[in-house]
Amino acid sequence: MRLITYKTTTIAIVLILFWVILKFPTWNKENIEPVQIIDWSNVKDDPNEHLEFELIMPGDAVDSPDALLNEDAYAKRLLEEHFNVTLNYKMVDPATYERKAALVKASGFIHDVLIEETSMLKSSVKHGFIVPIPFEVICKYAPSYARIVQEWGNYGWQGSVVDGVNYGIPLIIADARYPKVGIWRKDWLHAIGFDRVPDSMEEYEKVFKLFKTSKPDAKSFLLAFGHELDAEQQQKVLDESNPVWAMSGDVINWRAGMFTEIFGAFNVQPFNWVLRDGEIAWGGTQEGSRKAVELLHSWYKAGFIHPDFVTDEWMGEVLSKLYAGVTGYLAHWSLYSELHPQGERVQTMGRLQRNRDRELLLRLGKSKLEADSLLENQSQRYVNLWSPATVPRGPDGYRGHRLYGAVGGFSGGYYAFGNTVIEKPQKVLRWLRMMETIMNDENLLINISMGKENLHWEWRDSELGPEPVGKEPFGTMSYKRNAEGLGWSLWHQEYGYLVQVPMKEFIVKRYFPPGKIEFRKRFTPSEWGDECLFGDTESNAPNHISSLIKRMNLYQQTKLTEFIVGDLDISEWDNYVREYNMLGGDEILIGMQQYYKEILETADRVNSNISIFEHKSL
Amino acid sequence: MIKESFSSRLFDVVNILLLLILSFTMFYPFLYCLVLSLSSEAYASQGGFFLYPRSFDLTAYEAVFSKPHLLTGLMNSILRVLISVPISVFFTALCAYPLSRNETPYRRPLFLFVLFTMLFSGGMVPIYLLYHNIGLLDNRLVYLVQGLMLAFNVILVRNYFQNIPESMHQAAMIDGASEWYIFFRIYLPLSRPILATIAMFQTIFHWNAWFDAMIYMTSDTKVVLQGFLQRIVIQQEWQQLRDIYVGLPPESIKAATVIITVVPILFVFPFVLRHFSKGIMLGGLKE
Amino acid sequence: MSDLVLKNVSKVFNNNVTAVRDFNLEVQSGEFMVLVGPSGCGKSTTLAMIAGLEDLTSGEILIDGATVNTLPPKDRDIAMVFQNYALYPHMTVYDNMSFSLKLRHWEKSKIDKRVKEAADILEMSDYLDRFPKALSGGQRQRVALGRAIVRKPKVFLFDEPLSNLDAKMRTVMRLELKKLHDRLGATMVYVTHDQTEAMTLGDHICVMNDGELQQMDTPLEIYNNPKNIFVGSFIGSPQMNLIDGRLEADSDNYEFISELFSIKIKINKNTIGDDITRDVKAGIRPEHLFRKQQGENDSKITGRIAIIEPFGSETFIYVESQQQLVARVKADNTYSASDEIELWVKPEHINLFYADSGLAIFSK
Amino acid sequence: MVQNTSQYQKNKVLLYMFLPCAVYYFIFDYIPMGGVIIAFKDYSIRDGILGSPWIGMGHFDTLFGGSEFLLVLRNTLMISIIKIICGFIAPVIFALLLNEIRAGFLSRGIQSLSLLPYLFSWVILASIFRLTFSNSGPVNEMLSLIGVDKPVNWLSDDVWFIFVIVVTDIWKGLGIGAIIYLASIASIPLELYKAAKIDGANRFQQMLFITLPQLKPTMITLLILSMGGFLSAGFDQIYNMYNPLVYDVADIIDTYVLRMLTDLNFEIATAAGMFKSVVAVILIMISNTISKRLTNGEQGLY
Repeated sequence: MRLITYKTTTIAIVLILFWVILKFPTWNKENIEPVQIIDWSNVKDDPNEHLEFELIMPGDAVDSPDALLNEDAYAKRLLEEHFNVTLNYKMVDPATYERKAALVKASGFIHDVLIEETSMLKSSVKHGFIVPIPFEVICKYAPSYARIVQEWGNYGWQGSVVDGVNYGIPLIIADARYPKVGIWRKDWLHAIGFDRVPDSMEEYEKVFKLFKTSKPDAKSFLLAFGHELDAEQQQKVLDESNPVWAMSGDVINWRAGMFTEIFGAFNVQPFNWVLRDGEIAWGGTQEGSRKAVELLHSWYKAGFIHPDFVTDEWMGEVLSKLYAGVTGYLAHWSLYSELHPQGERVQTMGRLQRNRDRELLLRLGKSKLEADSLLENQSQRYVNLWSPATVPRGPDGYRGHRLYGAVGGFSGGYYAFGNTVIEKPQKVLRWLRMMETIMNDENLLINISMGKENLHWEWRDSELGPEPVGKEPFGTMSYKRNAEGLGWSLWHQEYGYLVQVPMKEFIVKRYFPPGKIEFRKRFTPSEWGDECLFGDTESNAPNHISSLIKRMNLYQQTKLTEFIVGDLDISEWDNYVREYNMLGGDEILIGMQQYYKEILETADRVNSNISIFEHKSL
Repeated sequence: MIKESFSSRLFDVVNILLLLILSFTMFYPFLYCLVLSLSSEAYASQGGFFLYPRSFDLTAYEAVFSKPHLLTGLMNSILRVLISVPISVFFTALCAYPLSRNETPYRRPLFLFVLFTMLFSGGMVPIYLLYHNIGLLDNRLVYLVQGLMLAFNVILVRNYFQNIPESMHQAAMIDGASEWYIFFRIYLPLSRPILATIAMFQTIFHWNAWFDAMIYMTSDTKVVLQGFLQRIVIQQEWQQLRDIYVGLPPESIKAATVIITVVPILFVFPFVLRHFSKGIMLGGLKE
Repeated sequence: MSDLVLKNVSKVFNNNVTAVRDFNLEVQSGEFMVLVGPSGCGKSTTLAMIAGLEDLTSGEILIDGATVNTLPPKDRDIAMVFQNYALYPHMTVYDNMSFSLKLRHWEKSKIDKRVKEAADILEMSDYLDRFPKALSGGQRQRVALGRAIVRKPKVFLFDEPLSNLDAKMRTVMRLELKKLHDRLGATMVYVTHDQTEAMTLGDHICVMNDGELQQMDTPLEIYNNPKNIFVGSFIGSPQMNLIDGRLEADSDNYEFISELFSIKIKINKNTIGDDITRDVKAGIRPEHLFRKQQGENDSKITGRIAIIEPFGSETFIYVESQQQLVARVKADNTYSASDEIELWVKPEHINLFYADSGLAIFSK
Repeated sequence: MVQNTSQYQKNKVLLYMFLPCAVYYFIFDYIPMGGVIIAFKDYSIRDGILGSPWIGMGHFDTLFGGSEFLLVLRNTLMISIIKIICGFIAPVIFALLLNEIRAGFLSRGIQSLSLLPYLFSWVILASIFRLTFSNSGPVNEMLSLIGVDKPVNWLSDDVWFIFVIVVTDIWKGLGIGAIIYLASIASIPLELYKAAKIDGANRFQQMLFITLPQLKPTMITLLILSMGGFLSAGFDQIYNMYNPLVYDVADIIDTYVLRMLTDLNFEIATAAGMFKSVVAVILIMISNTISKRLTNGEQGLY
């Protein structure tokens, strides 16, 4: 047999290759020069030197055509004239931003200014895409911005620190504490004889039982149209009414706010880090969580919770169940605009309920004309079908819900500067100056977030006092504003769109409807709200901890769901806690304590810098 | 009449029943989707099992068609199939012909050279960087280059060429035909069945490919229909529709998108049936 | 062994093509019955009906007196050997032969004995562990035979088993079959289109044509007294010469008059009756054309030789005259193409047929 | 000599014909294969593939050291083994059953319907299954009709999710698998069945002893081919159907590689990819030599 056949030659080549790889591990490691460190001391930002910026950022909804940034967008032109810069934006749709940004970088094209999450930022550092920005420089050129970060979320700084060197500027949106307000079907409550919103766990249970048994949807329909129907038709409405549940939920985004008011009633939040007498503690394994889960299980068994709550998505199936009259209660709202009578959600609820009533009337034999006239004189029914829930009181008197708060509107986002700025470091200083100036120039800030008065928005009187309202009818969130470089919704655009700088408290008060301020005061009192110690940014924790946290959160989600659904009996709670800690809970706790210490240290470092430049402010 | 044993008749009844149920399961998901996409808001989120739409409501389709990228996606997909499939079938045959001829020098290593590409792949990063250096990123040519000569298809065509009687080749040689002439005038026309089958495989491959669009295309106007569907349905991007079709249940939007993507394939279905039912001889792939 | 009876069996396929029409047959126990006829004459369909592979449209099939119409093949206790052997390619010779016994759950030792026994008969003992692919045509046919023998069935059925073999092997296997039949004494029904096989093997032969039984008789009887033109021309190679002509009565004998020749023939008066006026055809076997006159009422045919085909011991001579004739004579090379030749024919060698109905007119 | 050169002359033309294909394979398959060395380097994009420093088997240590990849490997093996076992038998049985239907139009009808799923991509099928297998979807509704009242959460429970993945994968491949096998069945001479009938085999025995053995060569070929894809376990399907609740069971090598890529963790992604390819090559070689030895030389891929 010939010795040198194709097979033997290929195997030989492969072996040689492996030998070479293993033999010379450090073949050419020395001659790679480290990333040059910028010597910030002699970098000057000369205002009349024109600078050009390449930027990439997640647009609001790049998918619809009218959201693409126009060449001469109002806010863009304003910023360019004001700061003698040219801004070339590359907008990427938010859903695929992370993946696409990674691939764009992988292909070697680096933007001057990028928006990066912690995990992306860390890998960018490893590949040398972004340059370090010492805290001193930030505090020197943007002291008031730095102070706002300290005030609202000083835990943000640590997220962009890699091996002691800082690479990013935390993004802040105004008052970042979003409440998880609930709403009830007002007509259902009325149909079962409740004229006010239930305010305690016992009342919740009573209402849910009535929802379950007494066909509230059919009854509320009969209350409105009963007198027009004969007995037999009325019976038909009752018999044919679909089964009803109290509420649904979405386990996948449990962390973002499912059942938070139920857990809050037991003074605990399952996915929050809290300070318990000086020590960091994880909510998921607290005694309060056990009680809440036990209660939720009894509700599930009683049929109050829709079985789909395991796989539904909050913005999708959960919401459409509420619209379709399948569920009667939902606690997931966080914006004033979402519950405002003229808001699109409430209007949609009315429209859909009207359609359903119309279909039912037609099916009961009414003619089109009759149905429409009946609906007409009952139009008051569809104005506002929701009434905001209070934060219910628990058996031991606690109230609370999770404040979905985060540093930076992009849940842990940071401005970072690509290595392209190495030749012109003054770009960084120019950008910091822009942020600082906009922060303190109210008129400029309003113009680049809400737009020009009487052009993009105007003052209008409403029963709650003067309100800045967009040109289109109230609350429509059209993407045409994006094309002008402005935030897509006037209603909660409390930060610049092209340059993410937050509005200070007094600006928000002056420019936003009093109802909104009142709403926020009513639902975010500190004693009710239980804000996570790390905001939503524990993914900024050191790498091995954050992947472990992700996995343990999934584990906790599955276990808590099994408890609620009944696959796991509540008596198993103790070995669930033991298992949780053994599998990762303890390791995470140690990691987070260490991380918390680092956060405090970094915050102090920034504090010291601010104080240095405080009295020397520009 | 020869009396069949009871068990064999029972077997017939059970067998037919079983297969009918199976074909119902093959058909029902698409029916369910159609029904869901047509049912009005109220019924869509009721869930449950239905065979006919309780009400006829096209808002879901209206919503999906309002998305600009649906039409560009459809155009991209159709162009991709019309251009890539014929070229890839030709190149597959061209690659298979020398491999099927015994007198090709180094025939065996060349075959291993082709076969190896089926097993070992460099992985996404090197391919991505290669496309970047060549300038194929965000460029529709990628759709042509992807799956141009799949080793599996080459093997199928090579086997078919080898089943063509050697006398054909010899006769043509005697008449003085060149290898190119033999390939074009004799081997290609003779192997129409296998080429049609490969064309069918490639059409399905190119129509259903969504991953390359997702990875290599950055501008949305170049994404194929599957990419569009994937983003709408899997990555929950239907929320982008909130400004016009607020309150439209996600199920009916997803279902409508699926039906729109499914319809073009149903046109191709009868052709697929004709070619595939002739059957492809896969047994005994060895040369 | 057992007898086989077919009573007015007929078969109409669903596209209302009649394959077999009103077929009656009795096969005595131990008899070797041959069904012969051109392809498409329904012989294979009949065999399939006997085997139970095809349903009957009407009629009845009895084995040993028991009606088997409704029985599936396995309950009829018959064995069949196919044209292309139908051996299971993935089984060894031993497995092929023992397959039917395994299905009947015989225990190992009995199967082994029976298979060895059959293998000895066919001298296949040392091929038992081979695969069919590794055997020659003849060996494969023997395995197919072995598979049938092992069963010791009531009736053996053969569907043109030799037609795939080369000429030499065919004669060898024909003798094997003859020996086998004599040795087993089994009832056998053999279907072929090859008339030599029919003549040599069959105790009785059924000649069939488009679904109908033309004649059932011993080989010699069929050869010498064909019932109609079809049987006469089908059996015997080269084919019987047919000469058109007419009859004329003279006293109690008759004379056959044609362009080529005329001859006095004794025909029994009451068989012919008044059909004397119908045109007739005279069938003469090639070997019944002699070169010299032997009897006084022989008559002479003169013609020119068209082609001479020497076969070693015999020679076929094709003669051109008013009609084409073929004669079969002992080999001698005195003749060459285009010579004149005289051929003599004897009255007792003439089979007379009515030209229109083709039926034979029996002289005796 | 002349004769020889023309012989060689002619062959050269064949080489010219193969040239464009060789160029295509070299550029689009073999050059990226070179990129695999990233797995042995401390790769950073700035330094490029060649510039980055070597670090030997470092990444493979982290890969197999860390628990995440081992979990991923376990999932991949589990899913693909189950898929290969069931997925390999199902089309054979389906083809045999289909072959037993005498009514021509019925068998053709069922066969064409069974081909329907093969045409659709996993994106379409996944979106349909997400709707049909949802908790309040039709499948649970049908189950409640026959007495199973507690809704099965198909897509969120680990065990049920794997069940759905395997069943839907088989469901999709049934049609094309059956066609391939029916093509082999069609080539079986009818006499074999007649002989078997006479030998006393009833329908099942005929199926068992005649039809099935004839499918052996095709089964072997398909088995070898599926060996090649052993570690891919259906990326398209799983990527489009899984959700966070089943990550711990459904995360396979390809989804892991994609996740590593989006984190710009190129070395680990390439290392995992390379591991998968090397295993695929080895498996193909082994299964091919085994099949050759089993069928003494005439069955095999090359």
